[in-house]
Amino acid sequence: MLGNTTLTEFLDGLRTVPQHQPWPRHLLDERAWMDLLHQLAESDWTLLGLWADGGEVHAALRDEEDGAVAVASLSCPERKYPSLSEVRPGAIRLERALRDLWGITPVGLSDPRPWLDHGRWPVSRPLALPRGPAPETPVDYPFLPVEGEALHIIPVGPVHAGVIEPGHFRFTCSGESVVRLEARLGYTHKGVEELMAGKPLAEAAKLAARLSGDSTVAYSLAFARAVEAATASEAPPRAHWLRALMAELERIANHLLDVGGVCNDAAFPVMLAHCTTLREEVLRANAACFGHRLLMDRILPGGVSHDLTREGGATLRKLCATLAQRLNILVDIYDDLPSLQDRTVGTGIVRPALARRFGAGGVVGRASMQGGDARKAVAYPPYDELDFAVPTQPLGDVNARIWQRIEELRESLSLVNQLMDGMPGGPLTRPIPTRGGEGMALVEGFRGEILLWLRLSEAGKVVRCHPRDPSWFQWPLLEAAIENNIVADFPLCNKSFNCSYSGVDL
Amino acid sequence: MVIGSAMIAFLLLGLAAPLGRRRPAVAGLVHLACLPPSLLLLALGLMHLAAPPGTPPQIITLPLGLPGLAGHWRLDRLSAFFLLVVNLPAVLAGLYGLGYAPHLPRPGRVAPFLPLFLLGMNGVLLADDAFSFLLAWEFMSLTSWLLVVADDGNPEAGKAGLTYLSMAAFGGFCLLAAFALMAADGGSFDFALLRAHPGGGGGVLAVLLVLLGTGSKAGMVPLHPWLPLAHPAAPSHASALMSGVMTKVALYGLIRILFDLQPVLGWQWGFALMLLGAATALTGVFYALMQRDLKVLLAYSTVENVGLILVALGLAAAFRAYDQPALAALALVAALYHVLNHSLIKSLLFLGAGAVVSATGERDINRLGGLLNRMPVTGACFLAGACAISALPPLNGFVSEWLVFQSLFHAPSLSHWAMRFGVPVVGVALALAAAFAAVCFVRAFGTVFLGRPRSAAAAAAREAPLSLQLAQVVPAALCLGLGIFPVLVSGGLASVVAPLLRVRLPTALLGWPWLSPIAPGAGSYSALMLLLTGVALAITTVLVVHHFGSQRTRRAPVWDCGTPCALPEAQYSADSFSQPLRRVFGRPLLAARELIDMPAPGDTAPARFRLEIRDPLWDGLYARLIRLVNRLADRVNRLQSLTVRHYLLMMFWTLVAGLVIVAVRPPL
Amino acid sequence: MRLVRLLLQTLLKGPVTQAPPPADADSLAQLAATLSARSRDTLGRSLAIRALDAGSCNGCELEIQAVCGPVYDLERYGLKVVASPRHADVLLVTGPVTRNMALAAVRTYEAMAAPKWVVAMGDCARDGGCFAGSYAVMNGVQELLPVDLVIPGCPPEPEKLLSGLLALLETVA
Amino acid sequence: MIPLLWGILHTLLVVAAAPWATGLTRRVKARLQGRRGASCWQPYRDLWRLLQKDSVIADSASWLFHITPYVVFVAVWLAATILPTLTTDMIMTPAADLIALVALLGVARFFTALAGLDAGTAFGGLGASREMFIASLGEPAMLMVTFSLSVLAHTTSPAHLVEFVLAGHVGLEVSVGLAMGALLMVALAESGRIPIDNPATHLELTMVHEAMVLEYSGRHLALMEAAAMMRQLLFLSLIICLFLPWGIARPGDAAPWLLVGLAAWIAKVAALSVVLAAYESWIAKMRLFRIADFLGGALLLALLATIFLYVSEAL
Repeated sequence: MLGNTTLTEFLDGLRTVPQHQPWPRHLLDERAWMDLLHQLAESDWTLLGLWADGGEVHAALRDEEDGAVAVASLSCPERKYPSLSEVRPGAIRLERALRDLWGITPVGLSDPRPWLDHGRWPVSRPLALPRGPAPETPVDYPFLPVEGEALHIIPVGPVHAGVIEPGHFRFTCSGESVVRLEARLGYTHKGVEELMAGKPLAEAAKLAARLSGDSTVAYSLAFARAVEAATASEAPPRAHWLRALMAELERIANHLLDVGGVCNDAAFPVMLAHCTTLREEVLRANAACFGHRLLMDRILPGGVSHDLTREGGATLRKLCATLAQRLNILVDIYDDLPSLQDRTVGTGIVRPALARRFGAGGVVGRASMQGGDARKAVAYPPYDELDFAVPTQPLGDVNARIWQRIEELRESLSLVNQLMDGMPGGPLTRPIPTRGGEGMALVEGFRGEILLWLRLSEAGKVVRCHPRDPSWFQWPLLEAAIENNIVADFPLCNKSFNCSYSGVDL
Repeated sequence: MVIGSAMIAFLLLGLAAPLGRRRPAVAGLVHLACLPPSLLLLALGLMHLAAPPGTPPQIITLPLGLPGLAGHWRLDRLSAFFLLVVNLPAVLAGLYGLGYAPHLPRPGRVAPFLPLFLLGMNGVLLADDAFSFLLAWEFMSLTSWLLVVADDGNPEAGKAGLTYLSMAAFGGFCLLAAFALMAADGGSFDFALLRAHPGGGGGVLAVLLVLLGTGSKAGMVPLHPWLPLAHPAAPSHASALMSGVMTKVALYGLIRILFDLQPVLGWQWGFALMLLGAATALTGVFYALMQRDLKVLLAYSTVENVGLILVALGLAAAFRAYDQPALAALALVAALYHVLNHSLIKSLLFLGAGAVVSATGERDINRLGGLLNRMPVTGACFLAGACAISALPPLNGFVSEWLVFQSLFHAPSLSHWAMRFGVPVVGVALALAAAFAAVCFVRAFGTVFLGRPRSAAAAAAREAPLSLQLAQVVPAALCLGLGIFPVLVSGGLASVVAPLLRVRLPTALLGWPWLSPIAPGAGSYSALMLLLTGVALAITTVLVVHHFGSQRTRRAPVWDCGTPCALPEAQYSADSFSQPLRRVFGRPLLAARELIDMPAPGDTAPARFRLEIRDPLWDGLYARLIRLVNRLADRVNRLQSLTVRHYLLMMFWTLVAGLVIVAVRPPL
Repeated sequence: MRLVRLLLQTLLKGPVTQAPPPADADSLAQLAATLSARSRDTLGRSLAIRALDAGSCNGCELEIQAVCGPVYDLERYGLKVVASPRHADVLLVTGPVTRNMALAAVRTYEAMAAPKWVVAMGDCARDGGCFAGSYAVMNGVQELLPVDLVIPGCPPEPEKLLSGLLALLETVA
Repeated sequence: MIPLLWGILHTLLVVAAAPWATGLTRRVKARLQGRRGASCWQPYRDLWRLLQKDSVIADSASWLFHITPYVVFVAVWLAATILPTLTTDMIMTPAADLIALVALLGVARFFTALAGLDAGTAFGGLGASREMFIASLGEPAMLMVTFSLSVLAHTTSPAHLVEFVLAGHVGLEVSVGLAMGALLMVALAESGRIPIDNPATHLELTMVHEAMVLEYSGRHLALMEAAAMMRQLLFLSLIICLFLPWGIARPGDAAPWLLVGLAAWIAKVAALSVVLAAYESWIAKMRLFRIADFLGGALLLALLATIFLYVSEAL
């Protein structure tokens, strides 16, 4: 069994679920699951996601050699299953969340602490049937141990000094030197998965668009694609192109803010001011062309809600031209400014091996030599027809992550132009047939690859929907990036990661 | 007469105290009984200082001592000033001991030696011949050693005692040899005769030996390592006397010999003293900054202040050699002012530390915290001491530091290039030391008295008893007084210095509220005016704020970013506080290394932090010396079996023998 | 130096800041109703804002950042976002207030010095928005804190946010 | 009587003008970022607002926390009154010199740092530790600048230094340039500006001064903020006094000269504020431990200035 088996070979012959699209889902028994664990230890298949549905645990995997994607499922009537965390540390937090929400125990998970459940909900195991009783007292969360004399603790958050999302970071330090950093999240847990269950598609799409406000296009797209997969339908071509256009506009707006934000955290506000101004132009163009600054609720299952008018197209072309020109000035300034480079170069290094181990994608992964990009790997339309590169950086420091964003910005600007040039005509939506099924989508958001899996009832309602944010696999790396850095450099590292809280907390 | 009775009182007290060793209350009484003689000597010193200029020194000759050598005792202005320096803290220590000594683990081992220790120190100040001087000096060493080892349950104290004893023996021998050399040239042990033949002096070697002898006692780098071991090991009021006073007695020896008995020295000596002082100040304060033990921290801070005084003395010596007596007088006044200030401040701080230690049983500042709320008087007094030693106006520490900087900044273009480069470099060192001292005491006061308690003992601390409080309030008030009326003090000091340098420093060229020692336009300082203006501004501020602003105040939990965290570790520790400086300066000076073992993300194993600090001086010099001595000791196997008492006896007899040899040797 | 050139250009071209929107009439009415019962303090044209994300999707935060940017330039009105609730007059809450954030939200409010105001920003903060009814949320800020002003929208546009805050400034100043 | 009145006027001027200088710097920085920015008078409104607010004090804080804002404000105010801004003929001239000025700022810093530690929060300690770390290098550099100037002018009194410079005793000298460079570097550090500290930061973990005052509110915060503004003005004034003193009235000058002095001072403060804003827009904040190199460099410059003077005097 071991050796250079491909994922497809490995899963071949196992029972397959009929209505799972577009990738196969295989049903594993306990022994096959154990074989999978052993195989994972040998192979470098990427763990794409891990979630539960009723009494089943699903693990989505991808073989990077041939790009094959598959879901492995294990039925666990005793509400426990062998943990993946040993072979894929990226699974640790997913499994902790799974235990909190579904009450399914990952056997062999070394971390017994809850993750999303802070002990403040009126229920426990909210997604399990039956739900558990409310805890009597909030969880007394033990942080990981640190040994050493006269260390001090800096508890930061969930209410931060800046305008950012809530999360708790606990530094154990000797003066400025960080001995351990641990993040505790879950503060923005809104119970989206539970809210989505039983909702009609339109309402569920609205929730999907609000999983993470900065990735609203990407999540809407992922939701729409998953629904379309589950119902074996397809959006019209123009909708595909408009969706890609919105996705690239979202990427541009967010990357601009991040580049400026990192510089601002190094106390160079001029860059942020210019980046914010540019971003504002993008948002206003969004509002002018599609009617919403952040493009919320513009992508729906079956198509898109707004068309791009001729004037809108002209606006966007002009926007791209000015953006490209003004971005170049800002890039030159960043490149020229030793005081700024001194802050970013060599700070917050993520080693490529570690990024690979956690299966981190997106800006964080690509800045550490990881090449994955769903637009290329999955090549969903219209990206299969577009010409673009997926840049990577070798060094994995803050500087690399800034350059990664700059280069992605340039690619996106070129993509917007290509999309304007090749935009096909035709209808905007196609009705979604009312039928059941299981669908999965992989979509590249500005942070990285979003996975969204859902199961629809025959009545066309959402039974279970699991969105997996790219930050699940990026957050843990932040705890390693702080190594050999001082407390004062953490905001820079954190900003350069810019992981999602809301998307991860669900 | 007065002197004699006071001395005898000390002696009797020392001898009588063991009678009551089984009763702790007696220890308190012995301390109480130390007060009258100390007060007497204090008054004597003050009276002599207040006498009109030109009053001759009082000289007493007692038929004590070696055959053919009477004991000479003499009270001049320098001695009188140091009587003040010694006996003011002695009074405080006595007062403090009254409430403190009975609660010591072994009060019977402290009470007899404190009066004898005072006797020794006063004796050094008044001695007017080498024999009496050395006798008193060794007496002071031995009694202080006994105080160091008073707590025999503590193995650290034993080690500290042994180190101290060897260093004291070394210092004693150096002084002995120095006097022998001086006497060989000057023809007599009598200081009066030495004084009469200036320049006779035994030359370079004698001065070097004096420097080693007194420097080792004062804590001069590199002879300081015993000091931070020994001073903190003694009971706190004895620590106060050792750190605040005994180091000053050692400096008295240096001043007496360099400025009175051996006044003809080249500028090189001043230069060397300056550099040594600068090194001492920097080393002391830097080590103080790294300490966790409150008393060790204070002891290292003593090393720093001794360094500052040495710089001023070096400047004075250099100016004198360049024939600029006015500036020499300024520097010497600065040195003496700081001697007085430091004796008070350090006593205050050690007494405060003692109150903290006895209230909590904790010397590690990383385990204290929040004491200001529970020990308000001790806390306020310690704050005053911390401000004073950090040279903050309007307290006294600033005045002496101001004077030192003035004498440094107004050093004219000294003719030798070494001085031209040396003076600014020493300036940098002093400025750094002053800044570090502030960091050190923010750290010390902040971790001990502010924040939240870091241990149960700190949370349960209670304010010290009344006599302990009184013994802290008095020096705190004096710190303020000596800071606000600097002209009065410097005027008195000018009269102390005048006979030595034959020039009277005008300290208030602009009138009495302004300390203006150099020239009317050259920089002046008036604490009183600053204070009054400050008070006026403060009143204005308070009135404005309260008239125009809201006056409501509400108590609320600390702002914790939304996560209540009651852990005491969620505030800076003392080590963390000084880590930035440790990181910048610690690598070269302490070979400090931080070893961090951070597990990978998701790994639940503990992260580990270890700090490696070594003292390069100890490793490089003393450790080798110890190895050498051990090898020698192996050879002289027989001596190894002796007890400490035998060693002491041997030391004493060697001393006496040496004196006898020198005494009977015919003058060359 | 490109930077020097850019700085000079910026200076010569003048600010990109747009003209201020009028204080929102709805907000003014709403404030008049909520604040009339309380004493109106005169703080001058200056307000410090503490933003509190009580479980928003980050959309509102993006618009707050936009309002702080040069185009809207919150600071020119004497409004600024501050680091500590101790320094703040206004608690600007976004999100439906998740149960996991409830304690932190209350503590933040408690940490502020009086006089203080609470502004609920966005539809979620008003009543939970599309997250209302979940086991994990409190369905809006008013369940937890006294709300003085609601600025609706998902997320509210910068002009809307700005005119709401200006209304607050005019009412309390 | 007249000197006393001028003295009082001068004392009020330094406290009254400080928020304006800060407001001007902020305004220019805003313009350089393409913003309109708040008016130069906004800091007054901010201070007024803070004064009106109640004060919240942490449970664990001691009495030190209450008095620190007053101590800090008065110490900085006192330091600011020592400097001759309008005329060198001041009552406070003989009361304190530059050494005392450094020490008064030291008092303010000492108490600010203690107040940072008082509430027992991690951030307070963080700020206090960093502040004292920066000061431990900045203060010596400042003293060495004083040293070199006193070697030059044989005085440590700022008023007499001004008179010395105004009398034309100083040409364009290398050592003066070095001392000025050192003072500029120290001024940035001591008044908490970029590249040492960012007065506008919203990141707890990078703060220095802000972290120490994170617990303050209401009138206490107003005093701390006003003191910080005054400290910035003080350093601008110090640079003006020592290196650009032209326009300051001298003893014996008629009263109108004082108005000239006032106008000159305001113009120079405005010009320096603009320069400061431009410099801050041009540079990013340093890494924390790079500050040691920066201020070590300042110390070295000041030391070189002194040695140059000694050597050149001997030539």
